[in-house]
Amino acid sequence: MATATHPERAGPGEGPGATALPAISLERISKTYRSGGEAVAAVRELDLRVEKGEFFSLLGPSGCGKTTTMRVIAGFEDPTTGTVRLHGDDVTQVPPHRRDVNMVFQSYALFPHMTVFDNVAFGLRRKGVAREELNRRVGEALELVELAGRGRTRPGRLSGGQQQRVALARALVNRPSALLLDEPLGALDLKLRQAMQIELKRIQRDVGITFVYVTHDQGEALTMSDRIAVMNEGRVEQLGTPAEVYEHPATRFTAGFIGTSNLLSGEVADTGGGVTAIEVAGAGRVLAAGGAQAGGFPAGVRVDVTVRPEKVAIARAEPRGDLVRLRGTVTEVVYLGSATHYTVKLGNGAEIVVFQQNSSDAVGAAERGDTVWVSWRPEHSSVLTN
Amino acid sequence: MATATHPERAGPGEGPGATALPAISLERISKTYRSGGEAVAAVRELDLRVEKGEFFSLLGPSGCGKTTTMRVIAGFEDPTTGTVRLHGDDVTQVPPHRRDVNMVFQSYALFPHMTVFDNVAFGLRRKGVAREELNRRVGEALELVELAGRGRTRPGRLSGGQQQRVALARALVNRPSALLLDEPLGALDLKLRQAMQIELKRIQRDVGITFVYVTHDQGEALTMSDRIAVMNEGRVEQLGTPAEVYEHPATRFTAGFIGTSNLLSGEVADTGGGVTAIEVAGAGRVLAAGGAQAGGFPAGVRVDVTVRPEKVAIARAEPRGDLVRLRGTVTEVVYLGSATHYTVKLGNGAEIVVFQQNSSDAVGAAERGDTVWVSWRPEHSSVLTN
Amino acid sequence: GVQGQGGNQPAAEDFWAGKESNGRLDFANWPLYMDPGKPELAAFTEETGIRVDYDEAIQDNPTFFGKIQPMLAQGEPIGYDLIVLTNGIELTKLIELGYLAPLDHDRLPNFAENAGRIYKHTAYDSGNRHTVPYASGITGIAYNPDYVDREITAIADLWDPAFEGKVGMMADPQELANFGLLRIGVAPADSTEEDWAAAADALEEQRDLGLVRRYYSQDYIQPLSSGDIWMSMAWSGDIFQQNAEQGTNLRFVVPEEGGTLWSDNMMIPYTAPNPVDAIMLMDFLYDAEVAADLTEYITYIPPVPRARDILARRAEEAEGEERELLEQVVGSPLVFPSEADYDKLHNYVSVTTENEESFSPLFLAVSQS
Amino acid sequence: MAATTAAEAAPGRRPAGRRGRLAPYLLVLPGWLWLAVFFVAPIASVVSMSLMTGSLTAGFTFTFETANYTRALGLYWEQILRSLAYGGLATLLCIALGYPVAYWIAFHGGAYKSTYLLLVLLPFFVSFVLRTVSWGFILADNGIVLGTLKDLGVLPGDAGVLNSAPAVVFGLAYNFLPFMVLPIYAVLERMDHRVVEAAHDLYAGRLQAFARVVLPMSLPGVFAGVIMTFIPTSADYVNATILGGTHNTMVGKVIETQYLVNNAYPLAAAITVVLMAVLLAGIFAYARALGTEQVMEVQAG
Amino acid sequence: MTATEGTRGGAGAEAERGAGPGAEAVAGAAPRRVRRRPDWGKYLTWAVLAWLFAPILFMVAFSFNDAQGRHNVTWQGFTLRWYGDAFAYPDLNAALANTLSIAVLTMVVSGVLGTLLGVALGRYRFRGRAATDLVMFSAISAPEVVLGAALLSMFLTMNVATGYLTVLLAHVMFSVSFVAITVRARVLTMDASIEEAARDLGAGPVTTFRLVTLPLLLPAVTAGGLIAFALSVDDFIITSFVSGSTQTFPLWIWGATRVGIPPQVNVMGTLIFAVGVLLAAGNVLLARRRAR
Ligand SMILES: Nc1ncnc2c1ncn2[C@@H]1O[C@H](COP(=O)(O)OP(=O)(O)OP(=O)(O)O)[C@@H](O)[C@H]1O
Ligand SMILES: Nc1ncnc2c1ncn2[C@@H]1O[C@H](COP(=O)(O)OP(=O)(O)OP(=O)(O)O)[C@@H](O)[C@H]1O
Ligand SMILES: NCCCCNCCCN
Ligand SMILES: [Mg+2]
Ligand SMILES: [Mg+2]
Repeated sequence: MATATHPERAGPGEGPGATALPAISLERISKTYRSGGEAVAAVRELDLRVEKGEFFSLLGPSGCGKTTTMRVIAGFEDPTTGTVRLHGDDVTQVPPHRRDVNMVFQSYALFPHMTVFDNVAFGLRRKGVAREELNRRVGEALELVELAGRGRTRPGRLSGGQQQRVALARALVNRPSALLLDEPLGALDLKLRQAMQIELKRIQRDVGITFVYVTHDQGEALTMSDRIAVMNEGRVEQLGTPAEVYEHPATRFTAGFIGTSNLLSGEVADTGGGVTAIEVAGAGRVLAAGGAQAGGFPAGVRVDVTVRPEKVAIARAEPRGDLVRLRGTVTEVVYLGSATHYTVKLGNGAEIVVFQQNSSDAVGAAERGDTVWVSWRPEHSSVLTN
Repeated sequence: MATATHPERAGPGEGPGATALPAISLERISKTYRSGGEAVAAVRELDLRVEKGEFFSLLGPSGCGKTTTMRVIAGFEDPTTGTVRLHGDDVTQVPPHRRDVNMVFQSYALFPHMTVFDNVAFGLRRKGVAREELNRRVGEALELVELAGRGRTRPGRLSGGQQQRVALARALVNRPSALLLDEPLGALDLKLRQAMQIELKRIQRDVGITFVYVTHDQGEALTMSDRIAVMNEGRVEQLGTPAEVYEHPATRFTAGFIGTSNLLSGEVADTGGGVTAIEVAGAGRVLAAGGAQAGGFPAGVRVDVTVRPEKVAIARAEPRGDLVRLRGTVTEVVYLGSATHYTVKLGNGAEIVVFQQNSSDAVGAAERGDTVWVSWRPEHSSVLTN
Repeated sequence: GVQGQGGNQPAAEDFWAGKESNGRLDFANWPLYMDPGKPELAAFTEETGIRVDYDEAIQDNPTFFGKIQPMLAQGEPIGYDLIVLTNGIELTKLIELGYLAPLDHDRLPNFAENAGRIYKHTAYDSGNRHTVPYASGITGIAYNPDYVDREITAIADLWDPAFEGKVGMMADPQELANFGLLRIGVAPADSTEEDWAAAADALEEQRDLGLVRRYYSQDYIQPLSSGDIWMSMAWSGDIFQQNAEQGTNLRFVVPEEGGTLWSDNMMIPYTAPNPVDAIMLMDFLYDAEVAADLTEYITYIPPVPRARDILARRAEEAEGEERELLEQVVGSPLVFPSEADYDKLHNYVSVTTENEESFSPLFLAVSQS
Repeated sequence: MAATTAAEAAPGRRPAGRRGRLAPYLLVLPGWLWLAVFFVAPIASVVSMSLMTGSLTAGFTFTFETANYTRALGLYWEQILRSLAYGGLATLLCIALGYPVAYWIAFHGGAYKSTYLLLVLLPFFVSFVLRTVSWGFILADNGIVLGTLKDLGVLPGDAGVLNSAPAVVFGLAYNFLPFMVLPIYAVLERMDHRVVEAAHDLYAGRLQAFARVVLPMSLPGVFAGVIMTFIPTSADYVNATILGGTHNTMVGKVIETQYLVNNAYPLAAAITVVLMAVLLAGIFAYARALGTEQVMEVQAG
Repeated sequence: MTATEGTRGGAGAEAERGAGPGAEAVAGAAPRRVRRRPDWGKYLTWAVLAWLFAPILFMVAFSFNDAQGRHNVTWQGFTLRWYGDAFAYPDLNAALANTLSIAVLTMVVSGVLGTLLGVALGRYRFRGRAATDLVMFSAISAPEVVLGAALLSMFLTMNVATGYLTVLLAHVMFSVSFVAITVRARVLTMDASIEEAARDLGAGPVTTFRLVTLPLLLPAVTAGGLIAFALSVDDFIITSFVSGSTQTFPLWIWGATRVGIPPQVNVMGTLIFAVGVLLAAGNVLLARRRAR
């Protein structure tokens, strides 16, 4: 319904490089906090463009600067250097209450002394929207989040998930050019969190507003985003679609942070045809697709190779085919119900984790102490740049 | 090290029915809370035997009586009816400070005004253990939890995980006949939680003490336990090894509570040879292994059939072989990185969730809107009793 | 620093020039010093149209002085236009500091006509330049015969160990000193600094023997009536009033060693906003009939000798119980002492601003132990 | 975890901009001024007055006269020590009675906790002076308590409690007991009950659990209570005046008399400074060990 | 303290495992532990409450005493006369009016100043924060005579006449810190992001304070204001130093103790107490409602 009144807003998936001005752009943003003589560089020379209508996630470990970035966009922090633009306009000096973006806070930050209706109407009232239109728009927003009829309730009487939705409605009703969500599901328990993920995604699809989403939960980012920026120590480590980031991590950090990853260190033995051969001392030769760095590596260089546990097969017999294959001993078997985790120790002491779904055909592939083969296709391993 | 001084204690896996007296046995325990005229039956006629050296978990939804059960064992609550035995001795009347079990509290409940050392030494001091032995045992306990050298610190200065380990050491140092752990990891974040799960399991293996573990996290219970009691509304719904409980849920509650489960309702069409055929209206015929109820069902009875999402295969072409096979339309595809979730809507409107690992061979098996076949082996579906 | 308050006295004419009646005044007096119905004030209002706010704000001289002094030092009104203080160091200081309005005797015709001779020639304010007496009285001993089964006659009885913890003494340094001096056989008015030290010793001995329960100001009456103390230093009129009002059976005696005679005086602070109204009330109270009314109730010594004749006449006219009471008042040596009675009474120890430094701490140390 | 609590985050998060940086100063300015003019300056002024000489008639001038202090100590050391002793005894009495009460309300008050607490506070709705005066009447030698006991023959006819040191200490403890109960209650109430269970679990009986865990953990509350009772009781004179007799004068009364009755300002100021120094020196040593913030937090309840 | 049980536990616990009294005897049967011991804590609490209320009961009872004369200390029969004649003493009425008006003004002024202080201390880090804490702590802990004497010294030195105004100044001084710490405690537990949310939704700093911060602080501000009111109404010592000729209710009672307190004081005391009880009870009920 909100879409109807905003025909100019592009749908999701238009992707980077579209000719329209980006909804948000951060240009060489730095933010250094000073507290008691010490200086903490929370964000360092960050460049970021979020396109209109995108579901854009910032993903990264605690303290990497996600919240700071959001607060700079919303105007709660002055950046130490750099420029913030909304739809091309420089808003670096504009105070938060005059920026056309809205924020959904992790703790909801609902006004406990106001009814749900008044909470949602707060922004419109500040803008001086007329009574009738206000009633209509608040009503629509509450319907959107499926809370029509709860307008008279105080937030304190709502469940966590409902409060979450009020917070969302309160922001959405203003039809901001972008919505900033800082770990909006962080305080919810697992079940509710999963339900709200689906809900949020639906709402974003319906209204077509740009979402900038902060989470430190990899799963959440992968499931919901159009694009993900993986942050580390105030910088963007990698930026891309969920599949790009997951399947082809560019850096050791990304590989480690998103999902479980196996890492092997070795020397480049041979490069050619888009495939790199790496000699892993004491374990064997590993082939890897070029990954992010298609240009290839000079022989002799020390590099890391990564492969996702779910791409690795485990077997007692040596597998056949064009596969990377290594031999080792099972040191741990953990039954997880829907899947089993195996830890296999290679000849050089490195450990490979294998994730195997307890599917129809899967039989107890191996037991603790077994000598086994682990194998995967070369295109599933990536060579990391740092 | 603690094992050395307790040669009489059996290792894990001795299983139920061993001739030794059980470490803990609860006989027809009920506990009714009365508050302001209302009576809440928290635990109802509960029977439970925990064997020596077992890692035993109580698993169930919030409010099902897990904490109450633990508190009855520890002696903090008088049961309304029933008998509590430790190693065969009736301790129903014994106050907590004279029971030879120790508890690890969810919030740790460390003594904030004492050093780590004094926290750990507290129990030994109450027992009047001599200075030298006390120093040695506390030292050993701190080493066990990898906190040697932090003895002089106050708990307030430790991280959550470290506090957790102090709580553990404080209980373990007394070499109780059983250790009760009430959601010991509940307050930790995911990463730390996983690390502590491994740690806890290692420690339990090392010291060989009986652990009674409360969690409402199915994953945690499945990974760590020798046996699991699934509780619901003050009663035990099912008791068994993780694989028994997961693969063959006996009740609808267990099936739903542990992991995701697909449920289909139908009428028994045919029984024989340990296999039951169920006619699911509008979807087709489903075969199921007898499951918990090997005796078979009379034809015409309405029953539920369950199958785990990871046991279900999805394909565009009709699969061959001795499989249960149903046709439907993909309504949702969620990329989770290591796996993909498909939701398939059957002819009768029921939904089947399929979980497919993004393994080496897995290709995008289906897309939203595709008409597909879902299939599984009959022995992977169970018929539920209620 | 805090400024000094040297007395620079305005002449009476200058003070009164241009002052007029404002139709009201605030009067601070001692408790038990006027009939609770305030008939005299009602009469005054009826006659002059001036409203009087009466406040029983004064319970002892030092405290009241301490309270008003800072305000007077600031040149601020103290909230009262007419106050009543006893002859003694505080009054001396008020006069010395120039805090009192010089009285315009042209406005005090009743005083000129009716005041007794001795009240016109007081040592502490000769010529009544600042004060006119309100009433005089005797400090003696009161006791409660419900508890004391023998007759009390002497100050020495206040030192009798039999009455351990049952004796009340006064906290006012001058009152206390007087009794201490009488106890050691020295006439207060002639006492020297050595006598003071000896008197203080005697009083401390009395205290340390455990005889004294507490040092009181006006509040000795209630515990004396209820038996918390059995005997106490007391003011003559109070005891009559208490007996009359509460039906108690207290006795008042002028001790063998002698009692003290004092006068309470009316005066007008120089900052008073309504001095004309105040001086009018002063003079009104010297109307002989009014003075007789007052005396009938408070049973202190009136400064108007004619009050006795008026009361005697009223007694003759009255009947029954009232007559008896009036006769008792008229015949009481405590209200109308004879010359012989006066002989037994002593004047106050004379404390000046010069020797106060050596006086007050000595006796304060007795009461504030 | 990502979730910092509001309390942690609060002081760190500040609005941006120069105006934002000025905001706290604008907010505290009126309060600062008030406290500077009517608290700090008066304290300075009492210290300066204690070093003056002069008389009411001549005026008082600043001469750095330290003799006021030797006089103050020489004349009134007894009253000062007595005040500390009465204050100390009353504080002990408050702990002895207030701790169990706070403990019982916090741990066993159940649903009626706040009601009990309210009952403890309710007497404050009656003027402090009036309550104290009432005790004077209640405890009179032939009043409703002693009189009744005497009539019953339980007490000898000449028994009395009024105008004695015990009566003063009793009155002080009476008037300041709630100031002891409140902070102890606040700490106990906030205490995680599981810590006590943990002590029982680790073989501590009731007495041991109390002595080793509950008591030490509640000490900040006791400390706050001590500050809030010891200082005012030591400096009070209302109770001593109404309920005391000879040899019961407290230093507050001396200060009051010297100021308000004798107008001996420099001497009075010197006694005041001595009292302040004695009390505040102790308190600051004490608060330093504990942190004033924590104590005030407890005071705030 | 509350332990009436000995310390038999402790050292002997290991040896006593499972040997609770009568453990064997009741095996199998549904046990009901009967460990009724006298609840000493409760008795003591009630005894202490009785102590706290004794003089109040006395006060209330004697507001109905048919007292003759000045001394209202012996029971002379029941009467409602004093309630009808509650305002018989004009100077007592004036004292009460002073007390109440000073208390209200104190509540308002220290409410405003204390709230601002509390917000600043709870929300910001700034130069002088520690000093402010120290001054507030000293002002709270300083003995009343010292405060009274210090103020009087200053007023004397500066030639300021004492009276109504100086009483008000003093009352605000000693209550402002109480308001500040009460408000600060609330600010510290208040989620700062709620105010940010308001800013985010288009409210400027002033609007945010008016619509969000202040309403959220209101319970603490009210509580602080009530504390200030109570402290002001009850203050005797400081007031007696700086009151000059101004009378307040406690000062009037103090003066009256020397000559007998008229039943009207009991009546007024009883009425004030009743209002307090009603307010408190209402507050508790309201809190219960809100909690539900
Ligand atoms: N107000 C502040 N003052 C000083 N340092 C700060 C402040 N806010 C954040 N920081 C620091 O800046 C860095 C980045 O913090 P930020 O809150 O942006 O991290 P984040 O990625 O949101 O982390 P999380 O996942 O824990 O929320 C951290 O090192 C943090 O300690
Ligand atoms: N002290 C008590 N008074 C009254 N009811 C109680 C009390 N403690 C628990 N209950 C009730 O007893 C039931 C079981 O509670 P219990 O704490 O044992 O659940 P649980 O399984 O531990 O739940 P959770 O996972 O939430 O910790 C619940 O309905 C609870 O509300
Ligand atoms: N009840 C009136 C008593 C007046 C006493 N004044 C005399 C004081 C002598 N110091
Ligand atoms: Mg963050
Ligand atoms: Mg629980």
